Amino acid sequence: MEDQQATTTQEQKIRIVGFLCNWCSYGGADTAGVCRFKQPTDVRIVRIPCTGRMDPMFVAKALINGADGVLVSGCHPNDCHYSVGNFYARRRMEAFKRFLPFIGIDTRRFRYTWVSASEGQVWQQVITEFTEEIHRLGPNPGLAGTAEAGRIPALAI
Amino acid sequence: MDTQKVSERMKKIAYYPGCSLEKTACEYEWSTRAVCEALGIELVEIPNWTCCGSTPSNAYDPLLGGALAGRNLAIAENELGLDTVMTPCPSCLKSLKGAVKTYQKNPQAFLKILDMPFSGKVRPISVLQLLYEEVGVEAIREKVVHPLTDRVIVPYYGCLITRPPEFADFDDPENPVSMDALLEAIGATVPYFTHKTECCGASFGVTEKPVVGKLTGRILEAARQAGAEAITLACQMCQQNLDLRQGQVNRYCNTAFNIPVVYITQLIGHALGISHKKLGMDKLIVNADVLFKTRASSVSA
Amino acid sequence: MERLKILPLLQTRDTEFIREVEAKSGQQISKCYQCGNCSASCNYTYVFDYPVNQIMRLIQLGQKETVLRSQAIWQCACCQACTTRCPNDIEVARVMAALRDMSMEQGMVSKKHIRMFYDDFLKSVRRFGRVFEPGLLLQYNFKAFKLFNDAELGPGMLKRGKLPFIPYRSKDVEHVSGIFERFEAWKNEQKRPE
Amino acid sequence: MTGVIGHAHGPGTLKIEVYVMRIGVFVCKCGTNIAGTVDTAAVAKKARSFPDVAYATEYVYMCSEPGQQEIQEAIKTHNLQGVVVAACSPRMHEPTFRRAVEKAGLNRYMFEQANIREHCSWVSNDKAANTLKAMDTVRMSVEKLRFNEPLFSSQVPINKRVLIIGGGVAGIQAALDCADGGLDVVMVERESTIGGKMAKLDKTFPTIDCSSCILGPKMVDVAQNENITLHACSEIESVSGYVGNFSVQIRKKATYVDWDACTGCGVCTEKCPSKKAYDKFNEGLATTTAINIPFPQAIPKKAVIDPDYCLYLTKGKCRLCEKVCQVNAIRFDMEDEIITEEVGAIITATGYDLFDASVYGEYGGGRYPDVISAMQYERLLSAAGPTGGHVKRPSDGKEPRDIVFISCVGSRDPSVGRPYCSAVCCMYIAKQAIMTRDHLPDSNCYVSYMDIRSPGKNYDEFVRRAQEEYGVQYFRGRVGKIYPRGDKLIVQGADTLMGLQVEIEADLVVLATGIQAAAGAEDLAEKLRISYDQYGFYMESHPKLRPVETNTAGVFLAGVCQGPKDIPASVGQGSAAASKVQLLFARDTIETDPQVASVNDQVCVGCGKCIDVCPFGAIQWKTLRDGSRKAEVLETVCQGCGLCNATCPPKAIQLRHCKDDQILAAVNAVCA
Repeated sequence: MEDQQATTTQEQKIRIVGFLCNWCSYGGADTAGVCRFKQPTDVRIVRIPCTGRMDPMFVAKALINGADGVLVSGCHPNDCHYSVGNFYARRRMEAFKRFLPFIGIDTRRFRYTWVSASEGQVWQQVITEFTEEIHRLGPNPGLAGTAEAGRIPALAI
Repeated sequence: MDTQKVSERMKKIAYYPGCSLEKTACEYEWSTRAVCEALGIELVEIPNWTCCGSTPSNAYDPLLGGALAGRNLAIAENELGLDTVMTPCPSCLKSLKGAVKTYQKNPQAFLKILDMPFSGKVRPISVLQLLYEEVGVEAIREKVVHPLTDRVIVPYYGCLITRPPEFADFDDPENPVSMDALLEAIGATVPYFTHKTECCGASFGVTEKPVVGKLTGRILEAARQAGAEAITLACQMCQQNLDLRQGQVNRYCNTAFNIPVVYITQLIGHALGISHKKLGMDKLIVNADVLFKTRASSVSA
Repeated sequence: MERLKILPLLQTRDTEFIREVEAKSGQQISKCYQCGNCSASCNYTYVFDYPVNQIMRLIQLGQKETVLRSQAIWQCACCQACTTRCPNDIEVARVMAALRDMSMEQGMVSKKHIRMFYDDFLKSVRRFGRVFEPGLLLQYNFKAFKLFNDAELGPGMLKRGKLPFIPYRSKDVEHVSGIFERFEAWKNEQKRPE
Repeated sequence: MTGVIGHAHGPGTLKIEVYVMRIGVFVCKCGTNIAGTVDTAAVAKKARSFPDVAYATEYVYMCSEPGQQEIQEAIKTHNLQGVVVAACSPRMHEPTFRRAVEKAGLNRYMFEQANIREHCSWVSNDKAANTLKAMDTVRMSVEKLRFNEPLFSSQVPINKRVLIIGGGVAGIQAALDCADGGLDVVMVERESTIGGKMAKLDKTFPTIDCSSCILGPKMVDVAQNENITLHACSEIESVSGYVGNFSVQIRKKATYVDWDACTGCGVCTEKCPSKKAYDKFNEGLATTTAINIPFPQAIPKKAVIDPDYCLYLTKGKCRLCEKVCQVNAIRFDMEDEIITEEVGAIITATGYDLFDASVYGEYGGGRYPDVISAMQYERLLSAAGPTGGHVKRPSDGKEPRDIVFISCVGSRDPSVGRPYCSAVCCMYIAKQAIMTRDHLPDSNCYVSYMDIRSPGKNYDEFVRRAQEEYGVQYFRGRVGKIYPRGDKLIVQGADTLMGLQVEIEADLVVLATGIQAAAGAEDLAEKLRISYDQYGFYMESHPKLRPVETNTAGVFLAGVCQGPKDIPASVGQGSAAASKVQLLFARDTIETDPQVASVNDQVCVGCGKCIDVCPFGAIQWKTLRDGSRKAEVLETVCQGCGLCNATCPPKAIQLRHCKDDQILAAVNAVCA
C-alpha cells in the first residue's frame, strides 16, 4: 500500500514535454482526443509548425531544466507538409540523441516519432508507451553540478 | 555427389516419429526414413521420446500439452544438441509448435511442470516442409530414377499442414502447392484439386463415424472427378480416414471407391528408386500397385 | 439440447463468462460481427446443434450454460477453416478449444463419450508414455457400449502388421507421469484463494 | 504598448527582461466537454496568479456569440493587450477567436489558444490530473503570449486559373462548374480519355438510367468548353508555390500519336495486326488492338499506342498504322514531355481503384474464369461491352442461369486490410441483380450479404424492389468457399438467419469488389502536401464542416479520392469544390500569412545555410550598403516551416509568432 502511494506522488511529479508538428502529430493527438482514446496525462504539448523547426536546443533546455522526458513527433517521412522538414529533423534528432550521454542524460528520456493526423490510435500508443518508460526511469536526476549553472544558455548544436 | 542443396544444418536433424507412426502408420515412418537417407539427411531419433499429448491434453490445458510435447524438444536440445526437430505427423507438429508458444507465454510455469532445462529455441518442422523448403524440388527432380510419368495424382493437404496460416507458417492456406510441385518433380500429372484443404473428419473416425463418412466421401468424390488414379498426402490421420476407412465410406455413401491413398514420402521414395518393401507399400489397405505396374511394363517395353 | 425460447438477457447475460472466454482463448469476442463465414466454412456445421457463428453470438450474449453444454464444441475437429477465413482475424478454433476446456472444468460436457475418450487417452499416456492405440480403441468401445465399432477394420490391419498387442512402455514414463503430477499441483496452486 | 519596467530574477542566475502586458485568460467549459473532467473554475483562479494576467474567467461556451462578446467586453473593460482562450484545439477555433479579438481592437496575433479539450479533458477521466494539466497548458500559453507581437499581413495577387486532377465524374462536374463561371480550367487525366469509372458503367442506381446517356454529354461539354484545357495521358510531376500562385509540372506521356493531327477516324485501329492487347476499358474481358481508342465516346477521341503490344515498338517491325494514317499522325519517336501550368487553386478528383479479389484464395484467387468482379459483370451487361450486352460466361460463352453475387469482397474485412464499408456495393449489386433478371428472365439471382447499407434517397426501396418485384434471393451470411464441379461453381455459404450452411450450384459468381484508394494516391498527396489516411484516402480539413477543403490552402477535394461515395455525392463534392474555388477567386488578392521568417541583419553572418535548406526557395541574398551579404526572406514565398530558424547558427533568422524565445517561454513554463 505504502509503495503504491509513493509511486502516485512520484507519478505526479513526472513532466513530459511533447513537441508536435501542427499538420500531423498535433492533429493526431486531436484525433485521439476526439475519439476519447484514454492516455496518461503527464505530457505538456508545444505546438510547432514542423519538426524541421525543432532546434535540439529546445530538447536540451527542457531536459536540463527539469523535464523528465521529451517527445518530438512529426509527419511520417515523405508526408511533411513542407516536403522535407521531417528529414532534417530526423537527422538532427539522431545526432542529438548520440550527444545526450555527454551531458549526462539517459537517451531513453528522449524519443522522436512519426504520427499522422489520422492516427489517433498510434498517438495513444506512442504517448502511453513513452510515459510508461519515463515512469520506469523515474524523475530526471538532472545534470550533476548544474544547480549552480542554473539555466544554461543556448547550446551551439 | 551429395545433395548440395541441403544446408549443413539440415544434414543432421532430430527426429520425432510420434505414436501413430510407430505401428498403425508404419509405412509413413519407414518411407520418411528411407527418403531422408537417400537425400543425405541423417535423422537422429529422440531417445525415449514420449507422446506429444495431442488434442486431449491441450483440451485440459495448453500447459499440460505444452509440457508433454516440450519434453521431447528439451531432449533434442539437451541430449542431441540439435536445433531442428522433424516430425512427419502434422498433429504432433502442432503440439510441438504449441509447446514452444506455450513456453514463450509463461516460461516459469512451463519449466516448473516440465522440470527439465529448455531454451525454446528448437524449431519443429514437418517432413513436407523439410522436402519442399530445405531439400528443394529441384534437388529431388535431379535424383529421380523411376518417374511416375503420366500418372494422375492429386495432393490432399488436409487441415493442419497450412492452417492457421500464422501458426503453420508454411505454404498457402487456401491453395497450397508444395505437394503439387513435388509430384510434378517426380513426373506425375497433377490436376487442379478442389478439396486440397477440406477437412476429412480428423479423429472423429472413432467417435463420429457418419461425419467421417460424409466428409471423406466428398474428398474421394472430388478426387474421382479430377480423374485421379491416386491421392497423395502427408498426414497419417487423413490417410487412415481415406485409406483404412475407404470401405466404411463406400458403405456409408453407397459408393465403390477404390482409390489408392499413398504418402508423398512413399511416392518420392519410389521415384528415387527405393524398394517398395522398404517404403511399406504393402501396408496400404487399398492396393497401390496399379500405379507402378503400367510404368514398369512401359520401361521393359 | 433444447433450443432457447425466450432469452431473459438481463438475468442471464454472464459478463464474467465473456471475460473468461476472452482470457482463455486470447481472442476478443466482440470483434465478431456475425458474418457467418465460420459456419459457411465449417465442414461440421450440419451436425452442430449451434453453428459456429451462433456459438460466438451466444458468448457475446454471455450464455454460459448453453455454450458449455452444447455439442458443437465437442464436434469441432479443430480444422482451422474458421480461423483461416475469419475476416476479423479471430482465431475461432482457439475459442472452441477454450470452451471445451471450460466445459470440462465446469463438468458440463454434453458428449460424454468424447470426454471419456480424452480421459482414456491421457491415462494411456500417463501409464505408458506413449499412446497405445488399439488398447485405447477397445477401451473406448467397451465403455461406449459399441463393442464392434471398427471391428471390421481389424483383419486388414492385422494382416499388415499394424495391430500391436503389447503396449510399448517408454523408459521415461516416470518423467511423463511426473509432468501430470506437477501440472496437477500447479493447477491446485492456481485455484487456491488468496 | 509595452515597456521595460525592470528585471525579474528566475530561479537561475540569468536575468530575464520582463515586459508588461495585460493578459486576459478565458477558460471554456464547452458544456460538460471540458468542465466534466476539468475544474475550470480552479484553472481560471490559478491563471490569475500567472505573470501579467490581469483578468481570468470561465464561461460555458467561449465560441458562442455571448462568449465572444464576453472576451470583447473584457478586452475593453480591463484594457487587455493579450488574450488566452483555454478551450478546444486551435485547429478547430483559432480563426474564430482571432477574429473576435480583432473586432475588439487587438491584433489577431496577440491571441493564444490553450488546448484543454482534445489534449486534456477528453483523454483522461482523472479530474485532478486533468486540472493540473490544464493549468500548465494555460501557463504555457500565457508565457508564450508575453513574447508575442502584433503581425500584419500583406496582399498578393491571385492567378485565377484552376487545375483539376482527374477526369472522372467528380472532376468533370468541378471543371464544368468552374469553366461556366468564367474561370480558366486546366484538367489533367491519367488515362487517354476522361469519364473515369462511370464511363464503364452500363446503368446507375437507383433509377437504372443509362450511365453513358447522362455522362456522355458532360464529357462532350468538357471537350467543347473554350475555358477548359484538357491534358489526357498526363500526370502531375511536381507542384510548387502556394495558394493563389501554384506552379505545376505535368508529364504528358508518350502516346506515339500526334493528337493535334489525329482525327480519331479509327482506320489505324482497324488495320493494326496486334490484336491481343489488354483491354483496360473492358476490364480484361476482351482484347483490343495495340493502337486503339478505348471506346467510341472517348474524350479526347484520339488514338494511343500501347507500347507493350505494338509490334514495331516491341519487335521493330510493322509500322502499318503509319502507312494507313491519312494525316500522318503516328510518331514512333515520341517521348514523354514535361509542361508547366500556372494556377491559383487545385481540385483533386483522382477517384479510386477496385479491390483485387485474387487475395481471396477461398474464392479461387483468380483461377476460376467464371468468378468475376462486379465491374467485369457491368461490362458484360453493357450494350457497348465485349458481348454486346448479352450476358455470357467468360469460360464457355454460355448464358448463365444461376448467378451468385457476393458482397463485401475487400470491404469490412480487416483481415485483408480493408475494414471500411465501400458504400456503393450493396446498391450496385441490387442494380446488377435487377438488370440480370431483365436480361435473362429465366435466371436465378442469389445475393450473399452481411448487412444491407442503403441510406440514400429511394435506395432502400430499390433494394426491396430487387427482392419483391424481381425475385432476387438474398441470404445473410458470407460465402466461405467456391470450387468448381464439372462446369458449375459450388458456392458454399451460410444463412445465419436460419443457422444453416447453404450450397448453390452456380453458373457465374460476381464478386462485389470494394473501393480502395487509387494507385499512386500517396505519391500525389506528397506532391500536393496534403494528408491522407492509412488507406490512402485524402483527408478533408474538417470531417463535418470543411468536407472539400484540405489543410493546404488552395487545394480542394472532390469525389472518392476523399473516401468511398456514390455518383450523386461525388458530383455534389465536385460542385462544392468548384464553388470553394470561385469563392477564393472572388477577390483579386489574397492575404499572406505573416507567420513567416525574418532576418535580423545585425546578427546574420551571411553563411547562407538558410538559403540551402529552404524547401521553397524563399530566402535569397541581399547586399547591404557596406558590401556585406545577408539573407533576405521573400515573405510571399515563405511558408513558415521554420527550418531556417532551426538551422541558423547565430539564430539571426526567426520565424515570427514561433520564435525561439516564444517556444522556450512555453517550455520553461512547465520545466522550471
